[in-house]
Amino acid sequence: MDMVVILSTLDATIRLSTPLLLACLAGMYSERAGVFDIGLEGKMLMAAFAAAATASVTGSVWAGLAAGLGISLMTALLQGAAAITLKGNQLIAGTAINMLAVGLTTFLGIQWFAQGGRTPQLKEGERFTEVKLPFADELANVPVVGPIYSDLISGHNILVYIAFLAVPVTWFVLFRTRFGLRLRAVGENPKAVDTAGISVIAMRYQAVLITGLLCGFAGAFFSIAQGSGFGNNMTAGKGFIALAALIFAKWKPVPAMFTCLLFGFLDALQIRLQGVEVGGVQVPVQAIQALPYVLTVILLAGFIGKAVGPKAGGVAYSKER
Amino acid sequence: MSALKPLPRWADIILLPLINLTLAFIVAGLVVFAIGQNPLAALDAIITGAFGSGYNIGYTLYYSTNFIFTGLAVAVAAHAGLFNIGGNGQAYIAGLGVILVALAMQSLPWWLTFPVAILAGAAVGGFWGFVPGYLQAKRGSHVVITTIMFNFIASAIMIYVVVNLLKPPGILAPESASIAVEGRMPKLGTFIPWFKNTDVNFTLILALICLVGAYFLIWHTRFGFAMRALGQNPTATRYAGMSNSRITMIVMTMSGALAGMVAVNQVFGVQYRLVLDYVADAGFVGIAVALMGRNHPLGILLAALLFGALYQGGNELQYVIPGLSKEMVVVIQALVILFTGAMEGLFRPALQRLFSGGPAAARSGG
Amino acid sequence: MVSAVVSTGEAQAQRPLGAAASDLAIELVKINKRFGPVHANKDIDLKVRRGTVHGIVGENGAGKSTLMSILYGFYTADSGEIRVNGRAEAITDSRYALKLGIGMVHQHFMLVDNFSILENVVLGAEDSALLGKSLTRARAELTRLAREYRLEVDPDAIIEDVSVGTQQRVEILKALYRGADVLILDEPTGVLTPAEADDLFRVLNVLRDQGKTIILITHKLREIMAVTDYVSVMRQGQMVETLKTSETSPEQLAELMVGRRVLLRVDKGAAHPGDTFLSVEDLVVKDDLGVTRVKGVSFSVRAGEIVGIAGVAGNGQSELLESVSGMRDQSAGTVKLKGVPLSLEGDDGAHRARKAGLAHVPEDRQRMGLITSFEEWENAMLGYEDDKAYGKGLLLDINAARAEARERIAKFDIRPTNERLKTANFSGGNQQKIVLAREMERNPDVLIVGQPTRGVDIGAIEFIHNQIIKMRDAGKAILLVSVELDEIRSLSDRILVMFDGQIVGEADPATATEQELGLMMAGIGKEAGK
Amino acid sequence: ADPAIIYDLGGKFDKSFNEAAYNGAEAWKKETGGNYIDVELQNDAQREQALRRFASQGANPIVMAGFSWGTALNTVAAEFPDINFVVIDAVVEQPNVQSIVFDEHTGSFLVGAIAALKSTTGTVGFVGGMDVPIIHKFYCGYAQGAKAVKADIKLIENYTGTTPAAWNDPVTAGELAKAQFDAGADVSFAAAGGSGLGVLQAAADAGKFSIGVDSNQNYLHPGSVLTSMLKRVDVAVSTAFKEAGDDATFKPGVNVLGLAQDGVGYALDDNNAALITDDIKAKVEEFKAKIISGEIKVHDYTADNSCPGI
Ligand SMILES: Nc1ncnc2c1ncn2[C@@H]1O[C@H](COP(=O)(O)OP(=O)(O)OP(=O)(O)O)[C@@H](O)[C@H]1O
Ligand SMILES: Nc1ncnc2c1ncn2[C@@H]1O[C@H](COP(=O)(O)OP(=O)(O)OP(=O)(O)O)[C@@H](O)[C@H]1O
Ligand SMILES: [Mg+2]
Ligand SMILES: [Mg+2]
Repeated sequence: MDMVVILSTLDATIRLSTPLLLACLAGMYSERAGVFDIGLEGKMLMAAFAAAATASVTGSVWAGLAAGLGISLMTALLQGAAAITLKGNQLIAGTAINMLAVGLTTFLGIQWFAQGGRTPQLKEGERFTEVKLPFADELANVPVVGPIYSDLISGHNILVYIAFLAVPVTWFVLFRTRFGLRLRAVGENPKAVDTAGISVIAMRYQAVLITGLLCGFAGAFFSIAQGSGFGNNMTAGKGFIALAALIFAKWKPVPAMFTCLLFGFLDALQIRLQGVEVGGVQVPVQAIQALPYVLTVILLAGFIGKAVGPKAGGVAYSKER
Repeated sequence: MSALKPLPRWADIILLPLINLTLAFIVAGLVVFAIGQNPLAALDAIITGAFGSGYNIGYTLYYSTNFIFTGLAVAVAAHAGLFNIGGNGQAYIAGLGVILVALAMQSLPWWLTFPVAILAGAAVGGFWGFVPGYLQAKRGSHVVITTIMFNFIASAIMIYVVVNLLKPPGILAPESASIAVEGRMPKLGTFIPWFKNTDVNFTLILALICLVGAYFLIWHTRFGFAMRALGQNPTATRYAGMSNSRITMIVMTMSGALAGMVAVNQVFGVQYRLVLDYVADAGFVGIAVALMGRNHPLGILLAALLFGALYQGGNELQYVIPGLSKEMVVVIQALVILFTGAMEGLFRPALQRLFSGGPAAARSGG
Repeated sequence: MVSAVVSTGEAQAQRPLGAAASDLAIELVKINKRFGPVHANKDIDLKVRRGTVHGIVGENGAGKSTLMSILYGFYTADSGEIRVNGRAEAITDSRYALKLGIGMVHQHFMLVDNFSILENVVLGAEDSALLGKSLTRARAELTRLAREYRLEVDPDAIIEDVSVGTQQRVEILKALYRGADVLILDEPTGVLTPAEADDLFRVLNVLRDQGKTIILITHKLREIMAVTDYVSVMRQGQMVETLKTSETSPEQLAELMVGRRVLLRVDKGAAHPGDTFLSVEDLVVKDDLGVTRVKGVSFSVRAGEIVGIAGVAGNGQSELLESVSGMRDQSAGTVKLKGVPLSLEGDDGAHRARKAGLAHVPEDRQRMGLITSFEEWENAMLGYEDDKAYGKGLLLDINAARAEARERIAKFDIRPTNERLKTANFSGGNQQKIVLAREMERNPDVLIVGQPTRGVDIGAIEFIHNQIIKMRDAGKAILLVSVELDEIRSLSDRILVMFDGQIVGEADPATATEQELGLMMAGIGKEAGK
Repeated sequence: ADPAIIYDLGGKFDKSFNEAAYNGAEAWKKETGGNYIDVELQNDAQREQALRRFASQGANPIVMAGFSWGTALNTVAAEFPDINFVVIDAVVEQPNVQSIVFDEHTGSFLVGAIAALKSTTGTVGFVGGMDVPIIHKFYCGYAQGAKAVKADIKLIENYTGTTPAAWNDPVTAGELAKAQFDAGADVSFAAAGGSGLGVLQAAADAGKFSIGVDSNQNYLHPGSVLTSMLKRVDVAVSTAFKEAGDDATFKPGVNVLGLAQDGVGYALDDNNAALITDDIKAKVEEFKAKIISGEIKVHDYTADNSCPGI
């Protein structure tokens, strides 16, 4: 592989891992707080739809982003109400959210835009375009460093930078702030938090809202950054992959980033390996397409060992009963 | 403020879910109303569509059959503390076993093929559950991740096998050859005119047997005891000397085998050939079915009927009220899951107050 | 209802300076609390004087923890009034209790297992949004507290890696760090060694001398007599009596608690040891993290004798028990039952051990010995579900299992007498009896017992001790591990002392003094050969 | 009786195949003022159910679009001999069924030729939805057309996925197109239903060319969408609505629509007029004439599941 192909693969890796990373970090907040979230997919889908629909109607990408974040937050709140206040089963709440998102986005899309649930193709100004970092052009011709900086690091849309910035921020929040300490504690032993005079419910709501926020970014990335409009079910199971990445990374921010990059890389590689020949025989495209999943299974079985999640995860907190 | 008493059993099992179901339909009705359609007409269309005639009931039962299997698959695993998200993949890949047996035995009477097809579906689906089980038991891989991955791997394998190995030349559609007419299992409509022209078939009976079997397995066998023990407290099972890894592998195999029965219903019972994506996310619906049915076979039966009815009724909805597309049905299903599953606590305190208030008021009155 | 006021004409030795209107730190009036059908607290009145150590005793399930949880704002009372320093307060949550200067060390520690000690101390008492400053301040404060009360801990150690004694210390440090004036301790010594308990009482005395108020719940009357100024007795949700400690006796307290006379010491005859039933040779065991915890241990237990293993918690006793009973793989060595080597590897080793005639009462009944969400009868067959008695072939005969459970409930006086009740709803003492009944009624040749009376009230302790001795007298070999030196000394026929994964000595319970044993347990004792 | 149409998975607004069918039905409605009924499938297993539903309702004719209808229709058509069925993209031999198939390979040949003529890099790409025979038929024709122009042209062939989401995953399809562009392609032909939109967008973003499919998609990104491989499903549907309801005009049997019948072709309109130079147009028209005359034989992948020379 020459430099161009490598760079292009890595460039795609970054793009493909961005929504995974955002969703994975999103899941990290609520799961660290003891709320299992299999509804990442649904929140992203809601956000993707709201962002594209709003961007298309208002003509403003920022309005689109705001709508995406807003809807995702509201969805998170709904899920939170079910799972935290009403002490409902967290898995059911997530499943319901996923299904609601699939149905509602398409249904409303058809009603509003009459394009089979798709939103209109977004035009210039209605979607995030590539951001050129300072000196990208000037450095482009410097050997090695130049292309890496100007092709790989520069030239992504703003949500990509937000996603990767969210990694150190999340690390700092979780491990260096009062909020993070309480958040982590609430997922491990909510009783200890309660008896320390902190409201478990409030902590969990805050966590779930952050999850909503990050899912909002992830959803917006699909429809108004990487894509140019909403398509039915366009998140295509990424929420579940993000969940897998979260477990893979053992609920830690920096490993989460590397896991998402790995998944993104495997996907980018898959795209580029299609049609490859091994020993003169063309490998079936399905084998290549399954490669990321097969490799994940192998890596998991080979190297990762047991992943133990936050201890209090999955159960609603109640003092009595 | 005095402590609230727990609800009487009947209120817990019947009244509360009914209230929640009503609420789900009210909210869905609001959505329907908001787009200018008549919610009552829609409700009528769904109910008639699901139960209006033998034809409708037949299809409702046909969809329910799938959901019983996937619901049981999730529930059996859940009792052992395992979350099997892989129902889709297990149900899908099991079709390979079913179609190979069915094609090989197509000149024989169907009742000879049926049990073999069941075994083949169970074996292949079971294998697809066993591997994640094995990886969790022996390698510590999380079964949730592995089963998600196995769903994707299954669809890749299926498309390759169907298109490249099973598809007879000369047809465009990616599907296997059809089972010879004389080897096909008749549908129930052949015997019960009521169900004429519907897809409900003998697999429904298999599903009912599986429900009863699961009930006995979970609560009346030694293995079921061990399995539930593992689900509740893996340290205690280690203490008790049950082999956690063995139980995990067996349970995941059983779970996969149950999901694999969807293939029997779809491939051997209805389509008579292997098509792509015949599972249609029944595996995911199974999660909701199991959770709403509280992992109890009776609950699963009821939840599967509910979802079968919603599926079929919703399907009919778009014929009756063209403005209400199939997505509306998904919305209704989601609301049902949300209100009867996740938000079931919404009215509990109010009901409890009602029930505890009742006798107290009577006492002070008398 | 007996009022809890104790008239003490003579002034208390240490009257806190600037004492407010009332010399009562805490006053509870007509507290009621129900959990569904259970009336856990009935019209409870309690007065606690400032600057005293006030003991509360009562059987398992008497309502002690519930009462204290109400005072701490963890539960809300159905009715009644709480007065703090003479002022009526509505304590709706723990935050408010903390603000009032009430701190609590819970019966089941409220610690975050994977946090460091420092993080646990700081949790909920951080002074700013960023952690850095809080941690620095807390580290300094911990050093000061350690100096002042001799409560040394390593601030950076992770909770799940430290001994229960240390965890206990952390709980107290948490309360002190928040500046509690009233400190509630719920069964703080349940898991402590005598030395650790003495340390704790020394700290309590210092605190009292500083004018702090302490409420101490314990099942150990020895501790009540040793450190409290007053003692209140609860029974079945009611306050029975409050007494001045100096004016009462253990016998009187026991009778008030249980409602009958209780024998406070073990009554047993001489042992008649027979053949060697259990022999352990050169056993080496690693823990979950791969650290070697048992380093070549050999011993044997004969029929008709009780061998006690004494030692400070964390010296490999747990791993030893888990390994001999087949729960944990051994790295080297052999375990023989009546001369036949047991094969224990694999995750079903415990099954083979049981089959061979080795029964095991685990140290931690809730984590290992029971599935608390199961009904009682299901736990009554846990580990023996393959037995012929419970059905034919693959099927379970539920009726047979329940009938047997009912018999055992009667025989072991397990209360409530309902085999269909969820096990979590039995009190600790009764849960312990469920496990004992299950393991003893199999009539095993060898019984391994870990911490048989942890957290169990005196009535139940008496019963459990008698059962163990009865078994010995029936010619069984019994291996007993306990951190209660009293228990080891009164039950055992021989005592082995374990330190740092090795058996460092053997002692005769009839002659060995507590000091001698204590020294050995600290690893200082002489290598005692036979 | 009212005519009925059943769309395939993907739904009637897929901007491509199903939408073409929908447009045909709408055109018929506008022209005749008649009413028709339609429905979208929820999943693959519902084909027979939908057919029976309409048949017992008395709809006539019943038109369905999609290559997966064969088996279901074969069963149901026999049950309802008095109703006429028209199936597009599949062949069913029953007295009351008309089967309409398109020569997608010849239409694809032409856009392949256009791609090769337009390409300056000598590399052209293809993005299919799923690796299924009909999509191979597109690819095989496309590749033959490209090679007819430039024998040593490099072809990159990609598929979006393995689940039904593959037809509605513009993100992955866009990534595939980007990878093709990075690997030197400057034209990409999308035969991937709704996913194709991602290819078109990626091409527009990268300043490359794309080729639409089924319906005329030139208007989506004028100046970037080079052309669209037309498949006149709309004409087929409106014709069927007009003729098949009446036994007098109904023509059972197989009806193949190719270049000669204008059943397939390439789209030329204001949006791409500037892109298709007269030179290119002349060359393509020449190919078209030769294919119609039989001078050039375009191999049909589905005839023998192979694509010789590619
Ligand atoms: N969370 C709860 N839910 C339901 N019932 C409870 C709960 N907590 C306590 N109870 C009931 O209240 C009674 C008193 O319990 P409590 O924990 O106060 O006892 P205790 O005196 O602390 O016992 P122990 O000596 O064993 O610690 C118990 O018998 C039990 O039935
Ligand atoms: N979830 C619950 N539901 C009903 N009763 C409960 C529940 N949890 C605890 N209890 C009751 O509370 C009482 C005290 O519980 P606790 O956990 O303090 O046990 P305990 O008797 O103190 O045991 P230990 O010996 O471990 O200290 C028990 O008698 C038990 O019946
Ligand atoms: Mg207690
Ligand atoms: Mg206790």
